[in-house]
Amino acid sequence: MIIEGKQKIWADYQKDIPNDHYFYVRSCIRQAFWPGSEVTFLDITRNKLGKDFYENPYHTTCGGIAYHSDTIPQETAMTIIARQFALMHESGYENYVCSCITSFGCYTETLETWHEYPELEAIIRQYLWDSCKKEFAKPKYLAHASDLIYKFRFDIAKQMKFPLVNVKTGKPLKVVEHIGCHYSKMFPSKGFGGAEYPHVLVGMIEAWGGEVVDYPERRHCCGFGFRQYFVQANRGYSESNTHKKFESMEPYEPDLIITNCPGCPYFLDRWQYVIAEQTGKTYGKNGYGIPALTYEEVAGLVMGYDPWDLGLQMHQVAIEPLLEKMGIPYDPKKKYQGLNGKDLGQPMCPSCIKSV
Amino acid sequence: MKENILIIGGGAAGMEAATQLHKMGLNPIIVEKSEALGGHIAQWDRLFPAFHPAKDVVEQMLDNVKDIKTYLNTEVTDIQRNNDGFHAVLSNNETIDAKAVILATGFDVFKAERKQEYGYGIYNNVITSVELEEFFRTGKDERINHPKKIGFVHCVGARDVKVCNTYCSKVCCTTALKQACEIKEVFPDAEVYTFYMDLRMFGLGYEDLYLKSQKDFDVKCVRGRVCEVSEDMDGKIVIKAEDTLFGKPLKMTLDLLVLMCSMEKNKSIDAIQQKLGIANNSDGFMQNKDMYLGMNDTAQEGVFVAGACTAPKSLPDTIGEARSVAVEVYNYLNK
Amino acid sequence: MNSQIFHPFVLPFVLGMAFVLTYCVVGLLRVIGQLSKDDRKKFWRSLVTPKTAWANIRDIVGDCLFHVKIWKRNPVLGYMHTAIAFGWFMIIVIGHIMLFTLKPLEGVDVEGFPRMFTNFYYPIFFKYFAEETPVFAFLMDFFLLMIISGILIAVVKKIHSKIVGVKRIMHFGFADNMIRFALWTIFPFRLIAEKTNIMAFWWLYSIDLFVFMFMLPFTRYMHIPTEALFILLRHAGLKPREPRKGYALAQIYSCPSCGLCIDACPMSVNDKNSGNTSAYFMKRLRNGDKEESQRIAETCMQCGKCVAVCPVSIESCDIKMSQREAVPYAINSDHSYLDAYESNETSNASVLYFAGCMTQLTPKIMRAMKQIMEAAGEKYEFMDKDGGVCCGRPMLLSGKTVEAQAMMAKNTELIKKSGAKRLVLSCPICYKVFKEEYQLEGIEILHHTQYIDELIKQGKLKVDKNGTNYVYHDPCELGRAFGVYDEPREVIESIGNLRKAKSEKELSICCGGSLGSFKLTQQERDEITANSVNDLMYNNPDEIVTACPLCLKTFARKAPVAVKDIAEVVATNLI
Amino acid sequence: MDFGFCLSPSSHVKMDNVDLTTFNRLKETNPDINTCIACGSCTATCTAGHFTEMSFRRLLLMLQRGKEDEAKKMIQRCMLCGKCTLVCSRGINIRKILLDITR
Repeated sequence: MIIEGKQKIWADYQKDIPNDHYFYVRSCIRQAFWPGSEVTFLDITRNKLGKDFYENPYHTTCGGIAYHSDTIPQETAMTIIARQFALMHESGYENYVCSCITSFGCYTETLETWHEYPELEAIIRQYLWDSCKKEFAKPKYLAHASDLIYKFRFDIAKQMKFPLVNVKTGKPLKVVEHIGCHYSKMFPSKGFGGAEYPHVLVGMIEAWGGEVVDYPERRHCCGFGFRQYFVQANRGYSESNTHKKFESMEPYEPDLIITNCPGCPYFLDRWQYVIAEQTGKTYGKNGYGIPALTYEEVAGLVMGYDPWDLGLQMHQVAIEPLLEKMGIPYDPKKKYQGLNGKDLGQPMCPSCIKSV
Repeated sequence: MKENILIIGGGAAGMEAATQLHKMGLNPIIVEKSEALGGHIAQWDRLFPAFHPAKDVVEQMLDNVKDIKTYLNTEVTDIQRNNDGFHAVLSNNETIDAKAVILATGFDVFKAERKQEYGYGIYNNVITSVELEEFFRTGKDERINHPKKIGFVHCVGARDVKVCNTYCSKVCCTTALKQACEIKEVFPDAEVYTFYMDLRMFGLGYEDLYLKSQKDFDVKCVRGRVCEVSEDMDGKIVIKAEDTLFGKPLKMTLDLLVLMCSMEKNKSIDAIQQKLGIANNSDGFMQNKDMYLGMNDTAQEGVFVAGACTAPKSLPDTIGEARSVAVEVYNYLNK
Repeated sequence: MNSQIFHPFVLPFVLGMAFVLTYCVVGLLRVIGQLSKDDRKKFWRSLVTPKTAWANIRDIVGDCLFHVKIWKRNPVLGYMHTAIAFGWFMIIVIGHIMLFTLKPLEGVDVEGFPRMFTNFYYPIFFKYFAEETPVFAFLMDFFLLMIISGILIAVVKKIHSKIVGVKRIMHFGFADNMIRFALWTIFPFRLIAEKTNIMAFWWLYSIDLFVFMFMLPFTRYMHIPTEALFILLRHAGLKPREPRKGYALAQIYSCPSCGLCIDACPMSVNDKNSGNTSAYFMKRLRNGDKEESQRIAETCMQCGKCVAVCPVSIESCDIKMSQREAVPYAINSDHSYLDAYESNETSNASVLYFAGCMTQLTPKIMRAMKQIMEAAGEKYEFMDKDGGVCCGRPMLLSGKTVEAQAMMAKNTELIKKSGAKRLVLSCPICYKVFKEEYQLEGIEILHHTQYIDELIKQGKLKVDKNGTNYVYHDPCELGRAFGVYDEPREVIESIGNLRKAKSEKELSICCGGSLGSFKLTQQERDEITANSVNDLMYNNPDEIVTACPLCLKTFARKAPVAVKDIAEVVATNLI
Repeated sequence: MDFGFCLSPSSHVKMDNVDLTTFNRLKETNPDINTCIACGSCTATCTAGHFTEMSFRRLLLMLQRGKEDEAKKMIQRCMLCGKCTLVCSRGINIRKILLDITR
């Protein structure tokens, strides 16, 4: 590997986004599966870094799930998006940041489509008025939430308490970065580092002291794809894709997977259990899996947030070995306590992959 | 009559045109931006289809132009049309007044980094066809270390809208099979695969080369474009391609991957070309007047083109055009 | 004259004779033992059936003694063989008759025993022991000289074969050379011994006989005793079933390695390939060289010319087929997909035309046949208009007898279902298998040469006579296999002038395209084709006519003039 | 309850692990085997191909891509009629190769 070659590409693919005053929209999947992630994002940006990130309670889904599942036409999806942008405009913002990669792809695609086909934009403008009586507006800057963590990675590093280093050996943790397909594969120039060698997560890992693992199936999709997982007949396809990635990364013995998409951490996490059930194989050491975390969770960990406040108990793959490697203190008793401090009880745990 | 003819470019086309014009009693002047004449062909080891040493051809051409006025390390910085032809200013501040201008500026080799998924410049064992030729010529390249499995990727930067080149680069197929045979000569135990889209073996002796590569050198041709390259733990190259004849995707670990880089228009001449008022054709090369009878003429009277500046060309094509441009210029001056 | 009945010099002969007789009896029992039960029954029956018994006698005398077939091919060689075989035979016969004319020797009482049995070496060495009468003396000397004259020719042939009209002769190993030397010297030694009565020559004569008889079973000269057995088995109507057992074994030992098939074989056009001819195949088989015999068996084109020229009528093609069958295949064929195939609905056509795979590649033959049948007003149906099922012959040629059954069964079903009473074929390859292997009772099988000839003779087809000079190539599987020589020639003569090829009819040279060979390369085939074309061009014809789609395709590669199928020639000259 | 979870085998031909023993054996006795340009004439003319998926072109590829079992299954359909050999533009002795595979 010639690192200078990658650095040259990273230098070529730098996008221009402001570092403050954003209209923040959530992700359908992430707020359900990893509720701690979005909370942490807002906490870090607002409270730790002192930035202005505004959230409007009236924003909805971007329509991406329905769009990619072929249940709504593109015009409908675009009108939903136009409404989101209108909300941003009404709130007095011109920088738009979304938490979801699917949304990011839809927003980028929509903006590009309007750019290429102004007549379509005119139609959507009309639809928006007809349906919502809202004024059409486009954001000046569009960013994905991971772009901002990337942008603030050195600021976060300054407040870092637990770098991505194995406290026992002193060696950097080996971290796999997994980029959501719709981040830059469709529009390489819209992602930090482009499509082939994205820098967005690599930059975080390097800034926080980890060592990036580049393995042959790095580019491969996690296997989610709405039409894969949602259709029962295609679930094997979804699982097989994840399996392919794990088989490829296994020899590198990664300590952690960091992702920036809603579905990827979910499937890279849950399929490890399913694969273990089916084949008896686990990819971490001693019967554990490899934790697959969101970038906010990793940012939170290095900044010293309590693992349970970050919601890491939501992961199927046990997080404890990683916490121990990083030397992060945690209270095992609090793992299954609710926000009100009440014990929720330990869920049923599988025997094929270690859960604690 | 000792009319000046300005030839921009001292490669095969420029040298051959100068040679012919000189024989016709004209006064060609070659302006070459690099430090030596010969162009790309001077960097080549052997020529397809019969493995003829390129050196022999280049030396002969150099010998032919030894009496011709030549500027090396020099570029044309400005050119104006005047009543009697053209007035050119060179980067060494000299000026040339010429009756006619021949653009023999040739081509640039496609920058393989642009095809990012092939990882040229990122993975150690991904090299270009030009570098492999350099290895054949000098025997030196630390990346080529007794490879056991070698892959050649055709059409790198050609027939590919993703890099904005839709044209076929004409010589890469034959070059790939030539190099595949040559690398088998150097490493007889190696397995050699070529990944092609169509094998365009169009010239005299080219199909024989193809047969030779299959029969004598056991070169395995796989129809399908390599679409993804990565590196494994040992630093070997892992490629993915579809065997389109078999209808199944392939995965293969290689010790060396050679990218058959296409020809692109030489962009260093763009400013002068613009000043002369010559447009580009749909492939981004210089537009000549007519594909058939006006291949050396341009939209501008007195400005002629020869060689790979108008389209990818083989050496015999280029020499043929260089000779025909000499006749065109001669006729133009005697009009 | 010696007054004794024994001298030690006869011992080598006695030993040799005892050995060779024992060997032959054991060998005979072995061959008969290896025959299948049915074959053995057939064999016994043929010996007492008057017709076959007569044929046995005729051929044993004609072939073994007088070598009639060699006379036909090459009188010099014929004389050579007759001189040696018949001369030797006569010496033995006369020698034995003479025994009765000799007076009993003094002091020896041999009465009560036929002398010829007690002293069976007497007729061989009689001049040492007794005096003969003048008439017999003359006869004995005459035949001895006849033998020696034959041997002289043999010596010439060995030194310079072209003088006796043979291009290529076989190359032999040590044993064969040695026994030949023994054979050549037996009779000169005998002559010298008889004339000079020098003891040393009597010894040499006897030792030579010993060498000859002792080595006989291990050399090609074994054909002398075996050929008679082979003739009997052949007339019994047997087929070789295994390449080295029973009937085939008798043939292997009957092959005299004369090498006549070497020149005849189309492959010999390239000297490198003359080792692939039948003479060498039989030799490899005899030596038990399985790999080489398999290789030659698979290289052979099965054109049958070696069989046509063989003076002993060795069925080498059949033995090669049994050799092919002997090698097992790792993959069993599965042609069950044919079950679902149905051809066109039954029609009331009286003639069913089957083009076959090869004719599918020469559509002009199919078109010509259609024109011809239309013109003749025949009620016909094309059986494989849109591609049919292979006839099965290529599969049989590969030694896959069982596998071919699936295709043959399907075709039989289709043919019977059609209700047609006549089946016309364009491809001799198909013709052979339909004639020999298919069970199509009540359906007449015709090759289109025969069919067209019949249509013309019946006046159903009228053809225009023109001045074109044609030469006709006999396809192997039509000519040599079935003797269809006259019909095509008559058809051609009704249209144009028929020029002769250099080699015709049963001597016709295979086109080189034969499906019979697996191993020949394109280049080797091209050499054969070029040679065959040269032979056809001997009388400068304007066009080459053949009656096989494969010959047509093959010749088209190399011929300097147009190559046409006979149907095509007829169709273009219809009135 | 069936959730549809399953691991499907990779469709990739893993060229690193392909066993070329049969193909290399054939190549030794039939050097022409390399010269196939996949024109498909053999498949188009195939008598068995009229009824089945028999294709010599694919069969050669199967052997080169480690699908020997599929190849052997396909070869069962062959009628050995020899049309493929007659039409092969590269002059490959296809019929012999087919027989050699079965030995």
